[in-house]
Amino acid sequence: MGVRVQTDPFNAGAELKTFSSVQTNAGAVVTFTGIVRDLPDNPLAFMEIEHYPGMTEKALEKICDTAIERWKLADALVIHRYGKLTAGEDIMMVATASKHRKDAFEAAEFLMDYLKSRAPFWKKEHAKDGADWVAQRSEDEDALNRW
Amino acid sequence: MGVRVQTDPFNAGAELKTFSSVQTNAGAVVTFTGIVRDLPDNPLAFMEIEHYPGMTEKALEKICDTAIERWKLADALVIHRYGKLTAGEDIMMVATASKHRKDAFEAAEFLMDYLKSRAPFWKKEHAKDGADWVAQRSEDEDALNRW
Amino acid sequence: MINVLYFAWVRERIGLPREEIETNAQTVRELIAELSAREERYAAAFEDLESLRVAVDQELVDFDASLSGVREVAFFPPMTGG
Amino acid sequence: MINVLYFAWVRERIGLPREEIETNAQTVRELIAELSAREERYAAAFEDLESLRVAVDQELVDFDASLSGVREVAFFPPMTGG
Repeated sequence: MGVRVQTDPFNAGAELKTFSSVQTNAGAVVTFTGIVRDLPDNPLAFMEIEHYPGMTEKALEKICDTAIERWKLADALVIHRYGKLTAGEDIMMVATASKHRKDAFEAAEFLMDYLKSRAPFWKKEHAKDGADWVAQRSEDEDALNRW
Repeated sequence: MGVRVQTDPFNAGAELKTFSSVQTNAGAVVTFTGIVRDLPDNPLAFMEIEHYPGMTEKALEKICDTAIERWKLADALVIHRYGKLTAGEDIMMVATASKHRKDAFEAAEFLMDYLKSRAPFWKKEHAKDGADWVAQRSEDEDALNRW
Repeated sequence: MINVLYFAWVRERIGLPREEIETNAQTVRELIAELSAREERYAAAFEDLESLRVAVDQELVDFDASLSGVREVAFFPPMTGG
Repeated sequence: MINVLYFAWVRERIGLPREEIETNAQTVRELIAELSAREERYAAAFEDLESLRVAVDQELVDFDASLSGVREVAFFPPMTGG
């Protein structure tokens, strides 16, 4: 199980390769990668991600432990960046490994739903017209209800 | 959109990197990688995958087209190997790119469910005690009902 | 003349991957009956239709599908991709 | 003494990322009332509790959580990770 919170870029492809190669008895690996999107009408200068050092790591480890136990995962990984990012950069990724694809998919979705609304990260979009904190989407809060 | 049916190994990590890097407006990329599992009580010598050349490519392209249209995906990729594979090797992968994570996840699960039971591949496990064709799991057939 | 293909254990039971067949069968079901009557190995392969799938010109169909104008028929067990 | 942390627009409205506060507040809600009474920038930040979240010793809690024995309280908007 791995949790990494960092400013440095990461290579999602290399992470998948490493994560997969250590799985000896899991036939299914699912990854999610979140990428900074450009703003449709107002080009993004950069995105700034703030987090709560200490609580972030604890929250992510707890979310991973819960997922591993609930879906009997062989392994789980969460990487999340903070600091300044530009459009096209990878923000974060999760990876899950399991015997069966259903568990790997569900656990990855669960991790993402919790990460979105329960891990202490906040995004601010800096564009030509000014800067705005990204508001929580009500769908993201609702998404938690299914777990 | 890409569909590849091949005997050669592929590098899932490198594929994810390439797939992600061409997405300009999709914030969410999901991948599934299927890995040959060893047999718990009877070590696997190798797995042999047979397919139906011609029909396989057509079936995979059709499944991808359906997923792209239904979930308004920015992109989709399917790679599937055939021939002889040993435990730990990657059998196949799918990747989906979308604006929102829900669509990317659902489309990847849809692709996997269809691939499992509607793409003309057959697996035979060769172990010390003999060789057996892998039977379809009833859960795999049932999984199609939700789409 | 129809090109008939066999995959996986259907291929193994029948003992060949493909053959050309001259037939007047109107449907897949009639073709199966014709082949099964021909030799024991065909009868064994086609014994349980529940465990068989069929594609006509590379599209999955059911056993009552017409063979009119068809060039290729393939028989195989349920697929196990992924 | 409680270490009080502010993140995102809560930090911006209050104008600082953290401070040490001497308080007799028994609950988070009482601490909020105390701070809001202190200065306008606090009142502005704590105006709408619906749009605020709070963590006590790095665990999410609700506003009625006790402050007994607590060393760290953090206020922030709904999280937007992922």
